[in-house]
Amino acid sequence: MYVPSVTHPIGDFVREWVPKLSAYLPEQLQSQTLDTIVAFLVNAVICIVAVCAVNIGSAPILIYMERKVCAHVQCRLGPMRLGWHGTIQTIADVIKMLFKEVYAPSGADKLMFYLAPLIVLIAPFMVAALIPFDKNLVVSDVSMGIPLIIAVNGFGVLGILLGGWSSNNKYSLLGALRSGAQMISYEISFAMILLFVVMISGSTNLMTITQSQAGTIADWFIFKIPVLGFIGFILFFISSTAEMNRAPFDIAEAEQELTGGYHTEYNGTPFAMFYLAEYIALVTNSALATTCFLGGFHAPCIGVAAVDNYLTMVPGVVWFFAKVFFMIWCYMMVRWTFVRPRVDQLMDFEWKFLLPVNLLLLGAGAAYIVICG
Amino acid sequence: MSTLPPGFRIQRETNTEEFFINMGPQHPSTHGALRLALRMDGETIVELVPHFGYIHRGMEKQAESMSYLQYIALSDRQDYLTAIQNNLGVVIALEKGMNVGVPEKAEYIRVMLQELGRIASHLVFYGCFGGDLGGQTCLLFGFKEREMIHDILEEVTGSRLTTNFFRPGGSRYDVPDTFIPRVKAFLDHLEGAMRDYERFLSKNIIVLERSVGIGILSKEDAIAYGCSGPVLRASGVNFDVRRANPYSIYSQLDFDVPVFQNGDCYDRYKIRIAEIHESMKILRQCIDKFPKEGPWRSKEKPVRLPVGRYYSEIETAKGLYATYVVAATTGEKPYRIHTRGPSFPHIAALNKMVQGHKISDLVTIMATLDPVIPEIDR
Amino acid sequence: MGIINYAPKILDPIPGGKYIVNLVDYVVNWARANSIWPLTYGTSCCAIEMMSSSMARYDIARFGSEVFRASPRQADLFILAGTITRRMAPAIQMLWEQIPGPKYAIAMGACTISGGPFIYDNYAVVRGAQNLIPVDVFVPGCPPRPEALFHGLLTLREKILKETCRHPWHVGRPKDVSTMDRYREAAKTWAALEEMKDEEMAEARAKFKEEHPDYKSAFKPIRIKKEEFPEVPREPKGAAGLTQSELFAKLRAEFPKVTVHTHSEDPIEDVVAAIPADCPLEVLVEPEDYLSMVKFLKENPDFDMDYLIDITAIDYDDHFDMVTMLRSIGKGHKLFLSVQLKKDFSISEEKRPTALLATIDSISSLYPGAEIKEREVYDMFGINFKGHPDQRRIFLDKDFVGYPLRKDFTHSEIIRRPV
Amino acid sequence: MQENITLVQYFKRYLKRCITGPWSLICGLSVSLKYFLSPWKIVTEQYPENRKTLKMHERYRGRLEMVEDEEGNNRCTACGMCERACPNASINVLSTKNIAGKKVLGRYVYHFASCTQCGLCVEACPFGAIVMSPAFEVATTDPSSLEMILNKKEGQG
Repeated sequence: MYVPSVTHPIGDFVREWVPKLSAYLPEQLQSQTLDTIVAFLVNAVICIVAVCAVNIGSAPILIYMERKVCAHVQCRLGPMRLGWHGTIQTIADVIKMLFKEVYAPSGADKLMFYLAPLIVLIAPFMVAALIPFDKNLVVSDVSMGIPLIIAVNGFGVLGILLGGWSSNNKYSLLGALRSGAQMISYEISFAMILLFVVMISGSTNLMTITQSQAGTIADWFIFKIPVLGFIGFILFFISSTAEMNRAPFDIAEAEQELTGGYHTEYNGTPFAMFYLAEYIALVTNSALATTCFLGGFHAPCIGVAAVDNYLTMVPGVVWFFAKVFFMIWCYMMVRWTFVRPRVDQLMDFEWKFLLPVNLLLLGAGAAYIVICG
Repeated sequence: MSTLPPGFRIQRETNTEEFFINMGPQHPSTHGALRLALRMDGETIVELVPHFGYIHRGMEKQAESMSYLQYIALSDRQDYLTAIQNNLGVVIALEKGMNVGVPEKAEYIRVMLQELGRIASHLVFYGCFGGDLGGQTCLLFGFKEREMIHDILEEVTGSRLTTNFFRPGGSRYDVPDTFIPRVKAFLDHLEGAMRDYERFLSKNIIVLERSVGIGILSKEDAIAYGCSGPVLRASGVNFDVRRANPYSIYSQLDFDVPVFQNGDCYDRYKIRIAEIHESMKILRQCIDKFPKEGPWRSKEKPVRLPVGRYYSEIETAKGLYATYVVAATTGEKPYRIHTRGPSFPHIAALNKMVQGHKISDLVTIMATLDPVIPEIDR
Repeated sequence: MGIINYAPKILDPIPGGKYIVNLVDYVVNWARANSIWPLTYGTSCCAIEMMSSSMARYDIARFGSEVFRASPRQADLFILAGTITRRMAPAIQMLWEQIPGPKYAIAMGACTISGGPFIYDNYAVVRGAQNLIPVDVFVPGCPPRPEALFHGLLTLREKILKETCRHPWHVGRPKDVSTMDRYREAAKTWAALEEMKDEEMAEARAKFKEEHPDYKSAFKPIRIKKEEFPEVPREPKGAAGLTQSELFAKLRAEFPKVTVHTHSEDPIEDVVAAIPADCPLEVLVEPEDYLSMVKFLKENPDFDMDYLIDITAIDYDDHFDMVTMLRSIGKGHKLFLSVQLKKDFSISEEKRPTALLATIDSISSLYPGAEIKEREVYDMFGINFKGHPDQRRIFLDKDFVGYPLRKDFTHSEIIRRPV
Repeated sequence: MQENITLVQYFKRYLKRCITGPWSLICGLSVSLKYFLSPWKIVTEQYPENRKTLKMHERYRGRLEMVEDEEGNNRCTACGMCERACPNASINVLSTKNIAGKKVLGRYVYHFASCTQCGLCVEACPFGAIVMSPAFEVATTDPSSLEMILNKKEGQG
């Protein structure tokens, strides 16, 4: 019987302690297989709780952050009255939404209608499990990390399509179809740019990708290959914004056109799930950008030993989240600055600009590796 | 195709399945209670039929039982973005009937408040244009400076929106002493702010992509449909009531009437930005020439109009605003008052502009027409 | 009816259970009161103040309410901003039904509280939102300042905090106040009181008169002194293009039947010359000449009337006076054509209010913009336009009875103005 | 929109956009960054917190009020000018007869619910008996409280 093991310090700890505790059990129940299975299950529960906690815990923080960032861009204050500077505003929002009335419109396909938000939530959760937060802080360190992310990330669109279709509303349907077309197109660039990362790191394992960026700041992939790395980073930024359906690529929601797009008919908890999924996707995509381009959990060492010693004293997970929040801030600034392109322009942009540039980038990257690497 | 809903006219053979979308009466981008019935082929609009009347309040019927003074107050509720301009439109018609003149200082007060109102309205346009394209930040930028204008208006007239300020022969109050310095400070502030705002939106590639060549209204169509104001001037027609039939003291002021040739959404955007600058120019001239002394209104008379028909037209921020007063008996009450709002023809021309465009373009075009629905429905 | 509403039933009998219920109450109410998401809805002036309140200067986000939802299904609060017309009323009721509970409504501005400026002599406006949906908070003003709206929001917050799951939120009922005439009611109650007082006081007054036969009040109201202003003569401004006399002469050469409306005996040319320069010339046109004259004016290079300002009408006892306002963009002169349309009195008296009483040629083939204007005249006066491509009602419902701008129009919902 | 352009023109335009496009986006970002990084540009007035310092302009029209002296006497003569000036009959001037049989003000009913704050009544009053007060915190849950009686005492006379 194959029982996978989870390798991280907590996992070792659990594996060490489960046999010790099982010694107290009656003798006929003791067996090594059982210990392994129990240890695995305990580990799995810990992992699931950890992923959920990171994701769901970060969503209210991000919503608060978004409201504050957009407020300050717009010369206003944002939430101020609940808690210190409105810090617990989103908690009130979440509680309120949980206790709202929930109903589906009369013509809706009820099963699909309620299933859709769950599907949307699954994708970012699964991606989060693959991200290495620190040297030994990764939930599942699979060797096929990048292909798995590409596969899973496209899963979210299914929920959006289902949600829009099952709502029995023309605006929802239009939003869902737009979203479908957009996601499928941008998936290609998204995959291409991850392929570029795989090419320069030589691995599809996210931990290996991070470890290959160890060293100074110049070793991060954004700087490691001059110019190309930066272009790659920008392209990743664009295509991941589109993947997340965030403004300026939020044509699926497009409040001014479609009053809310695919989630027009959703209310209460299902709507909260769409809302959360949007922000969790933001975390996972920022984490992916950090892992692939910004050196993951590595400190931004600059090559001067005196400074670097201090920098490396800070735990990697702190560096990781600092970079993630920087990325999120970038996404937010972009969201609150730009206007939304039209649906056909969005497609044009992907097929006529992003994809050719991506292909050129791949070629140039290959040439660089052959010549310099 | 005999089963088309009322209003749709285009007969065409199609292989694809057409469907109808109902935009409004409550929709974020219809600028109020307007309903647009769209006939769609995929995301492309085949035909559009506007349905008015969701905010028809029977103002003209009501005006028949009101006195002229009360109608000035009621006219605030037509184009509420620049209520001060509506006031002037009504008052000029009344002045023609009463045959009273306006002293110089009152004229300057009028022109300055007019131009402040125009800037306020165009700032709302800037905000709504950006906001409707998806950039919420523009909306807030536009309203930020507008609040300063409303502060000035509140100090002068006593109300932020519904000003009810002008009276035949002048205005209700004199302006306070702080008025001129405040306007000056505001203009200095606006200059810097507009530089930022233009940098923010005017050259933005996405805005260009979404507005250049979108919703083209040809010169002939613009005139034929009776469009006016920035919409008409963006189509290459040099027509501004302030120049063509100058009222108040506009003939003594030096300002340009910006005219653009393409008639697309981007020109309609640019022309309003240019008009903000022109209004600032007018305001600066007025500040220099503003008479400190002198009467601020003519002799107060009861507002009674002799029998006759009186017509006035002014250029509001949206376009040609005309008031037609019919007095059948000499007295305080009109027999009939009719208002010609500028937005009404613009929406009529909408169908011409949107055909063949996407639903997103409709939002852009609506934003650049800058309609105020209560002024259409009255 | 959410799940928490069962909590008191289950938990209250258990010892200590009511503390849990209180805690849940506190948390849920706190969340509901502090996270009020309004619906993006607005019809007129108040909507702009509502928008202002969410902008940088006032910033409704401080209350956590900047999340204006375009879809009613995600909103909690219905800010009724702007006048509610009879045509809009069903849409408002539908929007209200689409908001999931617990939901609240703020009536913002005079129009939604009572009908505001449109109470009297109005056939189109619903007098108060209470007639349609239950309203929680009333914010008077026309329009209320953003601060006043915030005060309304804080009032609503206090109201929500008073709810518990023992007495949960429930959908209220609309209250019919549509026929309420506050002025007449107050006057009526006062008249009754006054009558009583007169009876009571009659003796005292008689006594007082006896005691003080030459009583003079010590109260002398002081009139406010108003500033005196000099009279200013009016100078006609804004004339351009051909003068009235030139226009009239040229038009008369082509259409000899053209006149102007006058009561004086002077020759018609003098009457025209006496019109002030800034008042447009209004000529009387025979209905048969109308279409051909408009065509002539549009195509003749001297007139070059390429721009239609407006078409409107005036209702007199026996005829409609339809006014077509034309102008020349290039030259700047204006010309108003007034067509007197005799009412068709062959229609029986009962049918007259709902019948089309006059017919005229449509000019929408010459000016596409005339189409909507003619629809408006049709809608408001019941004038039939021959050759109009799409003659439907424009502002009123298609099953509206009568033509409102006729002088004899009556409507069951109209309350006459008392003063 | 279909345009007829040659392939060369198309590519020229394409390349031009590739350069000007990103630059325009950077311009836009720089503006939002500028505003983000300058907190002193925030213009928000915090309403319930700034109650003490918030002052309306002198001419601000909030709610109708009666001018009264220290003893609570008003200047109204019940002439009804305000009533006639009001566009929508929001004022009832209900007169009574005092002990001398003279017409004085009995009750001055103000329907705040329908008042549009146009100020025509104040303009019409020959004695300055009424003013527009700057009160704006007027929200209520009870619509009947919007019908106000403005005078505390009967009119003088």
